Amino acid sequence: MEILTEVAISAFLVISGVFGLVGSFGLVKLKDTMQRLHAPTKATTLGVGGVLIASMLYFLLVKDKLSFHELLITLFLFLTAPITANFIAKAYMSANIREADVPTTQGEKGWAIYDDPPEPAEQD
Amino acid sequence: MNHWIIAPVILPALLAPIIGFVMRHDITLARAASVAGSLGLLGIALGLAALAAGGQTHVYYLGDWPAPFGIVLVLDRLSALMILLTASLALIVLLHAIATGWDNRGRHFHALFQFQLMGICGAFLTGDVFNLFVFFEVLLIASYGLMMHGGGRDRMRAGLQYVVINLAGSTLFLFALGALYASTGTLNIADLAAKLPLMPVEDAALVRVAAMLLMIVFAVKAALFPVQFWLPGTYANAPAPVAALFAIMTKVGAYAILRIHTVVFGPDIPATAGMPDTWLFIAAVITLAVGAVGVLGARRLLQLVSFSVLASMGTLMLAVSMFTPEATTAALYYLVHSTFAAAALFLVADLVVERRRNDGLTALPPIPQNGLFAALFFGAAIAMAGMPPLSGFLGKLLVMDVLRSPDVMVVGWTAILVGSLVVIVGFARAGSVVFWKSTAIPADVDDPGTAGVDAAPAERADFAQVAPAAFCVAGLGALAIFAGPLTGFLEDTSAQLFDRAGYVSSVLGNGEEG
Amino acid sequence: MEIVVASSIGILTAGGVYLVLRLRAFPVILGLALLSYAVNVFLFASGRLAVNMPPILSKYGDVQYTDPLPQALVLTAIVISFGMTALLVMVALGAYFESGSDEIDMTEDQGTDA
Amino acid sequence: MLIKRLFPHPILSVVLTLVWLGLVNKVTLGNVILGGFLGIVVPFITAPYWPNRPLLRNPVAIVGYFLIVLWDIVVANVQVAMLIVFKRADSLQSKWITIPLDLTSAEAITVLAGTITMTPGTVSATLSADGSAILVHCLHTDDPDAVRDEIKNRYERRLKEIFA
Amino acid sequence: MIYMALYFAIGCYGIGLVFNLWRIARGPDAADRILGLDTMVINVIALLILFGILKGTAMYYEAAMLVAMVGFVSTVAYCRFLLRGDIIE
Amino acid sequence: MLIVIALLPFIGALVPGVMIRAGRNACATFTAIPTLLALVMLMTLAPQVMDGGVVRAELEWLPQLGLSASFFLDGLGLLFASMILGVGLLITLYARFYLSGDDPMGQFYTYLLLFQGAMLGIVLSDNILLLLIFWELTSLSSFLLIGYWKHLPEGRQGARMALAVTGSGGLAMIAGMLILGNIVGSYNLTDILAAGDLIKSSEWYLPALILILLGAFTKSAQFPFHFWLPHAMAAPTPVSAYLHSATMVKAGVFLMARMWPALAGTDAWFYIVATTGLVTMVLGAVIALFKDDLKALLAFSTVSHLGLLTMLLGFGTEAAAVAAVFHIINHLTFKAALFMTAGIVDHETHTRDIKRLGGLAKLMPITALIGTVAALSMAGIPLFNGFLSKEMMLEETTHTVWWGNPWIVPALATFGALFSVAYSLRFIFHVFGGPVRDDYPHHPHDPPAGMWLAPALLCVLVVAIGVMPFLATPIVNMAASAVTGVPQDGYLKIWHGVNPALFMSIAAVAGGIVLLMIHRPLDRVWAVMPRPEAKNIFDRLMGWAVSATRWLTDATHNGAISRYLAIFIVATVALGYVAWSGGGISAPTRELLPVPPVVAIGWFLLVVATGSVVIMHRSRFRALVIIGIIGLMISSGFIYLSAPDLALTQISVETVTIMLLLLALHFLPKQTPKESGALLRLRDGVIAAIAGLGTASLAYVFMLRDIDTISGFHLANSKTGGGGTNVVNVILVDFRGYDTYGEIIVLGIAGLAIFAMMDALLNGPAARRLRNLDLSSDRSRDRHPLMMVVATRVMMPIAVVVGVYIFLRGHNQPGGGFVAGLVISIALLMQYMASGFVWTQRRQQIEYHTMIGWGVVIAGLTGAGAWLAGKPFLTSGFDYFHIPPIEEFELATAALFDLGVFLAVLGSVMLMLYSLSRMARTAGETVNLEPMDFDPADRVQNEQEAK
Ligand code: NA
Ligand code: NA
Repeated sequence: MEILTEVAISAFLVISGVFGLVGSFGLVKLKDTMQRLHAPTKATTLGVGGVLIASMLYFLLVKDKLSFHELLITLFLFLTAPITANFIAKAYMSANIREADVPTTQGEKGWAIYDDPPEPAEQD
Repeated sequence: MNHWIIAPVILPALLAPIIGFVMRHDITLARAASVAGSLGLLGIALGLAALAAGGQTHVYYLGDWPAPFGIVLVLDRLSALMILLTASLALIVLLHAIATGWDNRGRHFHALFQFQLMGICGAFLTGDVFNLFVFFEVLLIASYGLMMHGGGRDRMRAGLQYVVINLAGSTLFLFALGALYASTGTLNIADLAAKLPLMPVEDAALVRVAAMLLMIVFAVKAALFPVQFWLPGTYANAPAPVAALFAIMTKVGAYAILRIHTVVFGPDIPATAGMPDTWLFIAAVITLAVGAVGVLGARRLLQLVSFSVLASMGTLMLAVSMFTPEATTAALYYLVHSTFAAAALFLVADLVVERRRNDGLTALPPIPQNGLFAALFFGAAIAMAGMPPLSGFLGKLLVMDVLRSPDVMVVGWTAILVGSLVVIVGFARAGSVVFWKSTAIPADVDDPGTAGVDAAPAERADFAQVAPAAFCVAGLGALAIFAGPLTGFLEDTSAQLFDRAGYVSSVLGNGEEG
Repeated sequence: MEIVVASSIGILTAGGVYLVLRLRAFPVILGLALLSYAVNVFLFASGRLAVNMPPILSKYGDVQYTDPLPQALVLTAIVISFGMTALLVMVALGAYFESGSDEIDMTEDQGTDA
Repeated sequence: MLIKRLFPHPILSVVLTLVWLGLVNKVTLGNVILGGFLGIVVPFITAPYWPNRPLLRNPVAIVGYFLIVLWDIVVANVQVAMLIVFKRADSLQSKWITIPLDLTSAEAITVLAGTITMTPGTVSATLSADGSAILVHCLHTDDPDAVRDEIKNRYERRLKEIFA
Repeated sequence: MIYMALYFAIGCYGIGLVFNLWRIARGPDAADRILGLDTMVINVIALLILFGILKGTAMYYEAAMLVAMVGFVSTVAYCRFLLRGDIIE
Repeated sequence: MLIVIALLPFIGALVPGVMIRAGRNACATFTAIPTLLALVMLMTLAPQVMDGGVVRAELEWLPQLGLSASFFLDGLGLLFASMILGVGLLITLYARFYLSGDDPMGQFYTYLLLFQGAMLGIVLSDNILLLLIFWELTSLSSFLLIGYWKHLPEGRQGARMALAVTGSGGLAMIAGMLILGNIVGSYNLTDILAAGDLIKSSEWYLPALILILLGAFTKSAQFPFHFWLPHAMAAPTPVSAYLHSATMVKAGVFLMARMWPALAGTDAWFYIVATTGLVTMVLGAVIALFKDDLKALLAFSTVSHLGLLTMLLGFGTEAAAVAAVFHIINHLTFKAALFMTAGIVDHETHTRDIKRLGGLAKLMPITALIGTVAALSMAGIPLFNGFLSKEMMLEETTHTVWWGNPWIVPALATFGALFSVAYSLRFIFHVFGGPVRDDYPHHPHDPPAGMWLAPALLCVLVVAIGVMPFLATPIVNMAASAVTGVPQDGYLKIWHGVNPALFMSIAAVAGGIVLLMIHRPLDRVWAVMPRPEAKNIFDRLMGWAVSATRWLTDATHNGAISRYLAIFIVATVALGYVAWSGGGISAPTRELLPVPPVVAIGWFLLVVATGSVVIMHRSRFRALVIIGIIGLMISSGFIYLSAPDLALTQISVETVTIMLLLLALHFLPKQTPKESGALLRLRDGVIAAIAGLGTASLAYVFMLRDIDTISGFHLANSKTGGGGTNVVNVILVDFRGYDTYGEIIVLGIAGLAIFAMMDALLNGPAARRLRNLDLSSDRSRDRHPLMMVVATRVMMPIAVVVGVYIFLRGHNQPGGGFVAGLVISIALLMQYMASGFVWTQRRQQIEYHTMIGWGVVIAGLTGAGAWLAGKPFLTSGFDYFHIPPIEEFELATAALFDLGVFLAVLGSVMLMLYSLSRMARTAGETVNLEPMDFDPADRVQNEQEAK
């Protein structure tokens, strides 16, 4: 049982380490900013996620202490990571990509960073 | 334990937020509260001075923790004197600011003013070096606000410099405190005073650095060479009443040197022997010279006054650098004198500059009540320059008298005497241009040099506007007349300051007294 | 570890000093921020270094703690320097708006008055 | 109505109570009471910042959606890691894809965009100015339309069920 | 075994930090730097948790949570600055 | 009584300013009354002094310094006091008629009485410090008198010059007097006069002598300090008459006479004093002859006579001293009369230029008579008093050997006397003699009696003493005894027999007449002769000094704060090194902690990041991003090194700081221009490197050495005495809660000050610049993106819960009010970033001002609450409570204090943001009323409406 615990925890740690490293490595290797934007999601999701699961398991199984606050960090990262990626993408696009370089919205208005929002509906 | 000891800190600390946050839309109410608070502070200061005059060192153990583990306030003659000085000056400056309407030229003057008083009083009362840092910061940040009160181009730019230089000073303060704690393991002044004499000089390198860095920090506040550069620009560009209040700020630096480098790092302690005094003396001489040169070379009235403050700090620190009870007595007398002299000059200069609508040392059409202002300026100037019959001359004599030891006499006396000569000539030139030469200009001449000056004639000053400045000048006379009794008190004050053992046992003792 | 901390203090100080000596308000602010880091670490280090001995009292047994006092001092210092920095930023902005330049020296003002 | 005013966001209240318990990391009666108290008070205080809260139609579907996304994350992670490590950087075929939206709730659109980003290989870059489409950047694909359809089918369809 | 794995993971994230630094220093676009910093924050969070396991204490946890929170806010702020200039208009 | 006499003029000085409203006569009368009163009182004391007694009075003043208000009246003092008061009375009378209706008479009499009081003080002081005070007062009050006609540039310049010269002498004298006091051990004049031998044998004698003489010489216009006196003639004539006959210039002579027993009689005294006097006498006389301005002529004659007196005192013999005393009296009488005469001439003819005068004897006979009598006395013609004392002087010179040469002094003295005769006669003949002219600027006649009465009275004295010298004998003896300290009972007479002095006198008179006759050609020679003009030199010197000081000030205090800081840092490092090298350091006691690889990586990141900030600082945004690394690494380091609280605080503060910097950078230039040259950068780099090395070495040194600290107490008492297990937090809110109280006040003030500054900016000229700022170019179009808004809506409540959590656990675990305040601030900031400031602000229930106020007040009142329990400020209380079924919990007043901290922090941060955002709105930022740019739900609504 103990060895199983150790293996499980170690596996999570190793996996998380690998994905974390790959995420950062992608930052260096990939050639284009938009491509690089894909890399850190690995660190955020499987990387940190793996560490947090390992931590929960470790405290539960080795230290005999039920610990679930790690879930909060996960929750937080899942909430925030898309927003940061979205912002970084927009920051990059607004400076480096013209509207003509990307496909159209297929709607009336253009993409939000290039086009003003529609007039809001009248309230009365 | 006497709770009144902390009152000079708590009263403004509670009043300021109420003024700043509750009364911020009603200037009349704010004025009333501010004046009431300053009056209250003066009353408390008088009471504390009476208490301290008894000769006991009163200790207030904050949070009821024993020293050196908690923070203590220490009320002795010196701190009581400084508090009283602060309270008196504050009331004068406040009345001037209200009467001239300065307080209404920007927001939050009164709240910042009260916070400023809190910081100053806190710095004078504390018995803990880190707490001294904290209250330095309180008084500094309030001073930033006051210095830039009303805004304007030059004031903001000079203010930026003032802030930057003081932030550098604060950083250095922390470095010094780090080195101090690292080498002594304590922050309490009395505890330090108890530990330092036991420290062999073979193991004192670190604490010596701490002492020296602290000295530089205080020197920045006291505007001593080579860290005096900030003062003229700051004082000359601050609102004049604020500059008058700042007269006490340089004294905070002087006080800190007196307190820390007498009680903790006295020149008679092996670990720090011969270190602070030598450098302080040299710095003081050069400061005096720089100030005097500046007075003669000034282009603007407020600049001239600012440089004269610098010169007075040099003179003051000359006496401080002797680190003997006698010299400290002289230093304290000069300190009290120069505080009021600087304030008087700034207040008078304010009245004049406001009416001339020009700060330059040039002849402009005479202002109403030219003679009255000339007289006030003359009085304040001779006090600052150290001419009789006001207190400056006695202060100068006292300081010269303690610089008697042969190794400092020639340099010290020369600095003081030549310095005063230059200052006298500078003031004479300035006064002659501003008040005399102006009378040669008919008021109605359309001089191109005065273009841009508002056509409306300057208002006559009413009693309330002149009274604070006049009171200051009169006070300088009173300081001269009552020099004997005052110096008697100051002698006791320095004796108590130099009674290191008494201080240590009062603070670190069983704490039942006070 | 000590040499790591000491050298960090030194490098932060050096960087801070260099930037503080620049001629524009913004780098000076950055420099003061670096100096503030440096001094915070310096003050912290005056309690000596310890790993995994936080001064949080434990119910169990005879545990060693690092010196808590410098930590408290640094906390105070951090907060104060934050307030100062905020004010400095505002002053710098004010000076910039009033004069149209964010130069920190006032040398060009000489001789224009008098 | 009183209930609604007291519990402007009932689900949020539950979440916050759980968050509290997660923070203190132990479940005691005192903490449950305190957590519950916060669960009521905090949404009440913050209610002005969240006007027009959405109705969640199918809470069970939420769990299902969550599990699917979790699984997709794991799978996609591995795929993208392979791309990063083993594929030559300049041989990646990145594409921009427009995904027209049927969703009209701001919350739903946000969850969709978040899902797209969290599943490696795609990043939602921007919305259209009227919220009618998402611009997605795809790290490596031969068939952009397939990606679009998968997103619409796998995620958007489920979200439409959850959000009213 | 757990310790080996721990050190391995710590090593991975440590090296990751250097990669992030490279990206921050190199750029070329401001967005790249922000991305690098954001990733660095994630890596630091992971490292903090790993140290928590290593030392057997929950002491590092709050810090990790706070880092996550402020990391998000500052990344958004940096981006908003690039996008709009005024971050809170 | 003596004290009353000394103070009377000062008290009287208060009156004229008031009485001028009652008219000019009243004003003059009320000036005369105190003078007269003082004179009368003095006379009541005179008999006692004449009998050889000394009147004393003493008032304690500043005993610590040895300064007391002690006065004494001896023969010398009585003589001078009578002169001062007597002439003062005459001047008061004269001035009443001399001053015109436009002159502010009240001021004049005020200054006059002040001056009179100062002079009186000098001659009555029995304490040299007191004497110094009066001495300086004469400089000051004469400054006011000389500059009385302030609209005249000559008046102002003359006043300043007099002040500069006599003031500097006075300062030197201060030093001299202090040395004297040092030697004797007392500043009491009587003691000092009795200690002449001690003084003269002291090694400090010479410096003291020189310094004191500097004071005397400058005051008495001795060469080379004589030049100020003629320029002081710009004063109204009554002033000249008073200052330059009886008083001010005599002060120096008085001082030499006064100090005679203590200082005179040495070689040094003789060579310095006598030589200076001799040179001055001759020089003054020569110049006087060539002055066309009546008052200038008299001024230089005064210089000459002062030189004479100085020389006599310098001889150091008793006989010479007697002669000096006698001449003091005589000079007073004729010179005051002459000045008044000159004043009358000026007043009547509207000119003082001798070349435009002549023939006045017929038009103003009374004036002419007075002037002639006085001038003849000045020339030293027998039967006038000037003759007597000059004879005595010449007699003394014949006994004087100078540097082994017996001829030089008498010869030069005769030479001087010769010129003296010449200019005196010129005064008579060129003004009153000759034919009446018709080109006077104003047609003259004798003035009203009020004006000539005073000089006439003096002329009576001139003749009386000249004819009956025995009248003056007792007075001269009395004063001379006081000077020499030895009773004098000589007898003054007209005829001394045929002696060398007589021949010298005859030679002088004869030569003088010849000189006058060849005056015209001589004048032409004089006019073309090159000679140094002292005033020009002085002016140039002053001008040079002013420009030099101005240059120096401008060059050093030039507003170059980067230089100030460089000096500051260099000085700090240098002094720190000096301090360090003065002490030793013990051997290390601590083992080095190991450095795990990941720590090394963190260090590497920190180093690279710091370097990058420095290198890339000119790109401001980039520097801000990189600074984020530094903050992150330092926070991590704090955690690793057992300081979790620090880490939490550091990371949250750093975030808020970066927000503020970003907000500011929005308005500022985005790039720093490259301004400093390579050399400057190298200099700064070197300074920086040394500073860094310094701090690093210090830190390294102390980290290797253990010490005992006071914190053992904190660890031991945190739980039992403070009720918390997080010792750092207990220190913050309890042990050192007072620090924290100050700290939140700093924050509160920062908020206030920022708000006040913003307000000033928006109401000043800067607002225009702000409004014209174009910040909108090239910006993304989505301001409040939907995703961000939604995420914030979820995160904000969570962040609030986290904030509460961090707040509540602070006392026992890392956290506390400060971090909680920042967390909530950050949560609100998120909301601001998502939905904009205005929209969020409208949903704000509490004003930030109020929040800061509450925070500070709550913290303060919590601290003050301890007073109710009779405990000191900030004494905390805590207890554990157990209400089943809830587990035991703790309540502590420290938590309330921490709440104050929380509120103050939150309020300050938000007020800062508010201020910056208000500026942005002034700069043209538009306001949004909706939380997001566009709600897609509206799209549906629009479509439906379209259908
Ligand atoms: Na704190
Ligand atoms: Na994705």
